[in-house]
Amino acid sequence: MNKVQPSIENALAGIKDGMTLMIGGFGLCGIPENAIKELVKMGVRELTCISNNAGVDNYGLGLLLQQQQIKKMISSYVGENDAFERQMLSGELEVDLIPQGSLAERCRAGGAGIPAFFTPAGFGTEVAEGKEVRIFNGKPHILEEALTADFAIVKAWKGDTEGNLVYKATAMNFNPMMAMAGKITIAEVEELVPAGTLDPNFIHTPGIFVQRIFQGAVFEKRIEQRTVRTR
Amino acid sequence: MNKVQPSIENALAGIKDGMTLMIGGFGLCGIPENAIKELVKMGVRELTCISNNAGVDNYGLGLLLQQQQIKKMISSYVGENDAFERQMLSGELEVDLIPQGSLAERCRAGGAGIPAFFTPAGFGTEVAEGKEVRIFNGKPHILEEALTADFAIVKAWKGDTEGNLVYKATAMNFNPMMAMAGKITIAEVEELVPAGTLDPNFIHTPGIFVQRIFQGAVFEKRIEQRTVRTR
Amino acid sequence: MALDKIGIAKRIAQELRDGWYVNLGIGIPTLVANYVPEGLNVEFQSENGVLGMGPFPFEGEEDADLINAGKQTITVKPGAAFFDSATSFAMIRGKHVQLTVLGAMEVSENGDIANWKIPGKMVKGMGGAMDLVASAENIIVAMMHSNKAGESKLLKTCTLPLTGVACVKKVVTELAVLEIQHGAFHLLERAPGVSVEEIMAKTEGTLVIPPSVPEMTL
Amino acid sequence: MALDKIGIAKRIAQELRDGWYVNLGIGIPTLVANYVPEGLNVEFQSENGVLGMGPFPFEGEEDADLINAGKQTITVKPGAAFFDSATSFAMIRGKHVQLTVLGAMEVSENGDIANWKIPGKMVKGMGGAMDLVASAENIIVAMMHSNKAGESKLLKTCTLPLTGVACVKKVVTELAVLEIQHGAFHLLERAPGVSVEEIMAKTEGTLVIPPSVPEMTL
Repeated sequence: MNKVQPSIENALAGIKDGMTLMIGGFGLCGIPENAIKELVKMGVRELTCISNNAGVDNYGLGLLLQQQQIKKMISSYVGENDAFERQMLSGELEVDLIPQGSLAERCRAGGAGIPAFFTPAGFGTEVAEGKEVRIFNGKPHILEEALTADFAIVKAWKGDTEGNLVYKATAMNFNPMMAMAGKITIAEVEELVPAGTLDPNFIHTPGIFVQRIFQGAVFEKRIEQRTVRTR
Repeated sequence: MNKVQPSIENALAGIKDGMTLMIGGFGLCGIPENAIKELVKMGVRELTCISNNAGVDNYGLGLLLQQQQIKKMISSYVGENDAFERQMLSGELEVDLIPQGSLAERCRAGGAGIPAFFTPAGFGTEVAEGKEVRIFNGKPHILEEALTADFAIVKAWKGDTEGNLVYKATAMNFNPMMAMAGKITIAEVEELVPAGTLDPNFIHTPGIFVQRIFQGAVFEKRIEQRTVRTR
Repeated sequence: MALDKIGIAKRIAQELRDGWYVNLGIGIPTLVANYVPEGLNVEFQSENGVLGMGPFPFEGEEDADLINAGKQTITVKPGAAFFDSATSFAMIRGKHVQLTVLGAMEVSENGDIANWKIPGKMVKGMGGAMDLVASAENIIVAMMHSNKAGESKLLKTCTLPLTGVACVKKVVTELAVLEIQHGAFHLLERAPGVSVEEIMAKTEGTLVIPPSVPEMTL
Repeated sequence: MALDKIGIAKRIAQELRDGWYVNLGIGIPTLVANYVPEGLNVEFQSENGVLGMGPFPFEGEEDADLINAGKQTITVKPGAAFFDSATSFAMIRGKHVQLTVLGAMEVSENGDIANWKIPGKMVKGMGGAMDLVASAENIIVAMMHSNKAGESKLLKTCTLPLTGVACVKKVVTELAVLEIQHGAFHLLERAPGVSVEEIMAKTEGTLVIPPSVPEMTL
């Protein structure tokens, strides 16, 4: 049983048309950029993608949108993508918008065997339509169900041969919960190290949640909003 | 606003008779041993203690049981304590036994603003009595509600002046969730360091969850089951 | 004279208290961080997973792995912490964040807020706004008093799809500071030189005006 | 001859598969870790927050901060990870652990298990057992065929308060390996030299016996 994949093709083997994928990242920060490019190459279609955002026009999940490989997006914010807008307005693309905290918690719940939970987020809005409402501590909450995926594809800073992962700074974001919620979880890492290299006290994603791991070839790490101050 | 407490008396100030306390630890591992001794000294009574275990006869929460300071224990396993057994059988001590995973998740839920969630644990057992049952994915689950506490007292390996905490090995256990669930959270640490000392990538409990922090005077760190192999 | 965006941010910064954890939305709210009163220790949380944000980086020191919820490159102060999105919203939903400042398209006199969707226009999504407004104890809306068409944004009832219900506590605009209580906007302060009449004219929702309305001091 | 505890552990170890994550309960189950077949990579999870447990420490190398769910001092192997109790039970409840081995006081023919409480006796609590049995896809019970009073522990219906319902898949005792299916114990193997008659005599629940019952090979 070796989690380390000899190639990116091996790492993504088995992803098929019509599947549900979770893709880590917030904006272009912490996305599995090599795996996304490989999905374009594979040409898998009719995908349901669970991802906080939808990339930008020419990067991240935007690349899959350009090729019309995505049937449905489940996200909290999708504002940086023209292809997205066109496909949504034309009805080609289904979109399920979810409050960001509910999205994160629904992924965690999916990985943690919690089928549903109550949250105040979205009560009284269209997000609550069709959902059970219950009062706790005098305050209305709505019932939200867990999310899972056929494959979760996450991106980490370092990973070891046991599948243990650590993330850097805010590139962590949705990756840990999605790693939990994939039936098969694929980790793309900047640096693959032998078991025993990472300090067991400081593992963000224990290897039990990761079935396959590979070192990405190139990390462009594009910046969406470069903001600086003058010296 | 200074989270660092000049003394253990200051750290525990405001804990009063009849309050609900969460106390971190698993067995005697990772318990806030200095704070527990101080609670004995303070003589607060009629406490409801949420803690996975109840200590042993002469250490940990067992010290509070000896002094009959506890009215009710909410735990998953309480098997190592004679005072406990006597007080429970005599009816002096109320006991609410909760499956360990549900206890951990209920504390996390309390800290995370999730008032209730469904879990399969305990369905068909006396734990499920009086609780709502609902089928998800063909499997019955029960609804469990969040736990919170007037004060949570946790123990960490290192902590900084901002309240950021890191734990060592399996001494982490319930401490992170309880830190989230306390209205006021008090952290007892082995080593108190200046802000900026701990790597922000590897903080187990972000300081936002911790209102007070102090360095414990003495850590006995008793071992319950010393098991060794021969060389 | 009506405030500019910086003025609004400066006025909101006066609401900060020592030891608070604060979440700032995109736009005017982000500017609040620049005007924290001297001597106050305030920590800024960004819902993408950071506590203890510092100023923007110097040119050449940007790190693609270190951004805020507006996707801007940032830095952190000593004592910062990074965490995942579930933990981040645990902080928000669990009321560990003492103040949320965000923008809005409409606010109603009972504290409803609409700030995520205009029917018929491209929908970008609510991001973290619904979680923030549903949970925060203390929500200040930073916005202009009127929209580009000159219509009041302080309404009896919101016309746009809601982000949250009965949650906004305070509104700071270029003209005034208003508290929402008992189904009405209570005028607390007016911008220097702005008349009560102008505020009345530009507020569609019920406005409660005390005998004397002080000018803001910035 | 009936197996001893080590024999039971050895037989259960034959059920392990390469790449599995396994949770071992207190008592006989703990011993299973000593008999992992050569060449298999199996990781042991302990619900107090560790993955990748190794052998007990050498004397003098015990660490009070490093224990298993039985509160015994342990060590970890390279590639181990520590985590909090919520994450630990996320692994368990979320079915990331492929096998759970635990002891029992009673098991019924439909897979119910009772292992935490005897009415009238001191109740110690269920610990993590209810979470484990409610979630694991694959549960093996390791226990003696009869209790100290000589009564069968493989029953039509459990008499003690339940830990979980219809969850046990396999039972390994000092006498036999039995699979639970369709409301009956199916006899798969018998301990070396133990007769089918003895197993029949000591099993109160419905027992399905195939024409030929092989002896275990240990």
